Amino acid sequence: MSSQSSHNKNDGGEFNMRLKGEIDIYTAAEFKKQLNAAIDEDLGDLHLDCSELQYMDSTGLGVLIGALKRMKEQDRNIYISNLRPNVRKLFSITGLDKIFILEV
Amino acid sequence: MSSQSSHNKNDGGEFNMRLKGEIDIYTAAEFKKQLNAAIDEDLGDLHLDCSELQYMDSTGLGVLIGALKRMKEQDRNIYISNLRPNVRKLFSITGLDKIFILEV
Amino acid sequence: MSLVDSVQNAVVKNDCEDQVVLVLPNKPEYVSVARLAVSGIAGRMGFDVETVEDIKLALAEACTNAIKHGCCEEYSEYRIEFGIGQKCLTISITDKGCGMDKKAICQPDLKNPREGGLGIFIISTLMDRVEFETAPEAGLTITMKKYLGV
Amino acid sequence: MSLVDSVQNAVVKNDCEDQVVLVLPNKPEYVSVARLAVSGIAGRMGFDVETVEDIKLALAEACTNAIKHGCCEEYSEYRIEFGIGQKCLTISITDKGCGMDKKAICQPDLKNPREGGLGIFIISTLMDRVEFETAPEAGLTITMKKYLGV
Ligand SMILES: Nc1ncnc2c1ncn2[C@@H]1O[C@H](COP(=O)(O)OP(=O)(O)O)[C@@H](O)[C@H]1O
Ligand SMILES: Nc1ncnc2c1ncn2[C@@H]1O[C@H](COP(=O)(O)OP(=O)(O)O)[C@@H](O)[C@H]1O
Repeated sequence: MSSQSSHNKNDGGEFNMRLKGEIDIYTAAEFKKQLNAAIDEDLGDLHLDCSELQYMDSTGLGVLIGALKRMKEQDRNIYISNLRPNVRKLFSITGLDKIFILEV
Repeated sequence: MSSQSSHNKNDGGEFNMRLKGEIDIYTAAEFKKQLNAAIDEDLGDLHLDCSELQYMDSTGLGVLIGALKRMKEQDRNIYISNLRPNVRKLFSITGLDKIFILEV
Repeated sequence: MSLVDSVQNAVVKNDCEDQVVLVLPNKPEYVSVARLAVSGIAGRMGFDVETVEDIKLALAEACTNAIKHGCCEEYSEYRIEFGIGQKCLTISITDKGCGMDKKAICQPDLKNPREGGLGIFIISTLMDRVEFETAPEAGLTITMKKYLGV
Repeated sequence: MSLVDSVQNAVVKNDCEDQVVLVLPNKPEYVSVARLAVSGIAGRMGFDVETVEDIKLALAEACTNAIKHGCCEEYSEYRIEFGIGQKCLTISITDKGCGMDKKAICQPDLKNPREGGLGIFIISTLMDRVEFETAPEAGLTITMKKYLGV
């Protein structure tokens, strides 16, 4: 039901987070906290694996946009992979598929 | 969402039906029709495979009790197998696990 | 007059509770909407999966009764109120029928199983508390409670 | 005065439609209840899986706005009405806020993405028709329609 994420570092100067469940107005604050903590802790690019992310809405997009701004200031980037069709559609209708780097 | 059942005969004088989905006040009438048709068509005992039956309530039980009465008049019986825990609980709290023959 | 506007629920609302209201047409196809809504509510409250199933079933039995017995007109509606407390989920179902004859309730008789008469027995078995109230000209209100962690 | 008792919905109710009403507290944890309810309703109407997802998302955006912008008091509630027709699902969300300043709506600017401002754009993209109405002292009503098989 709720958004969960797990974060793990690897050696190539990039790091991964797995998003799970639902990111909406209820879970977005917790997601933001975890995302920011991960960004602070590390220096590489961020890879978000969304294979288990069932649902996201504009509240979640807002958190991601905020994170991307912080990353870009530090010349870092966010890569998003394995989006389910419904979540991918959210990125495409808002044009954010051109702002974030979406991987298959 | 709705109850579906498929019926197939085998040679040993018994026949099988697979129950699927949900049997409630919305789907019970259709279930009753199919069950009665199957009982009319055949002469053996009836085996109900409930491995894909997600939900049933008293409306579905009522249909089963009606069918069992018809069967008993003809010295036939109803065997019920593979009940999911929530549906099995419905049989046990109503005591109908003693009226129907429940198999694993 | 619509149920949404008129029903004064008999159960006093606890101020520490969140309240969710769902009004459904008296048609069999909408009972599943009640089941979905309550599974969301009960799941979020922290009831375990088996208890969520029990609550879904109890509510569905009450909705089924509201449709079968609680409608004097062909097109009608009934109202479900959920009171969401820290430790207790209270569900009230109010229909627009003529209320209930309490003599109609009886224990199921296994020696002579009937096609009907199981709904209220199931509700009483699965829920921690069940009350019936018939308000004048307002049909039956059945109120059921389930406590968390009991 | 409670929303359940007071709101006169601005959209004229079509007599061929079934009506479902859901009243939710203005708390983030209940938006998922609205999503579950509408997935049941839209699924049963025959919308395909992708469209059901679209409708869920559009409704969730409107609920999110009712919570974020549509409450003057700390504890409040908002009301969702579903009109279920043969060919069309109509959803109205009414809050108790101060209504909307239409100048607040703008297209998202990709050159300068903001953290907010996407909700209404998403609703308009996914639904077939969207209308806003502010009734005096009744907050905003956003009404959205989705046609079957279009
Ligand atoms: N909402 C209601 N309004 C009026 N009478 C009701 C209502 N719910 C139940 N009853 C009465 O209680 C009886 C027992 O209900 P129940 O145990 O659910 O079995 P069933 O509905 O199969 O008869 C019903 O037959 C009916 O007479
Ligand atoms: N229910 C509402 N009541 C009052 N104002 C609203 C409501 N919904 C939306 N608005 C206004 O419309 C603007 C745009 O809404 P939206 O596109 O959902 O983006 P966001 O909520 O992120 O600002 C909001 O910032 C707010 O000013």
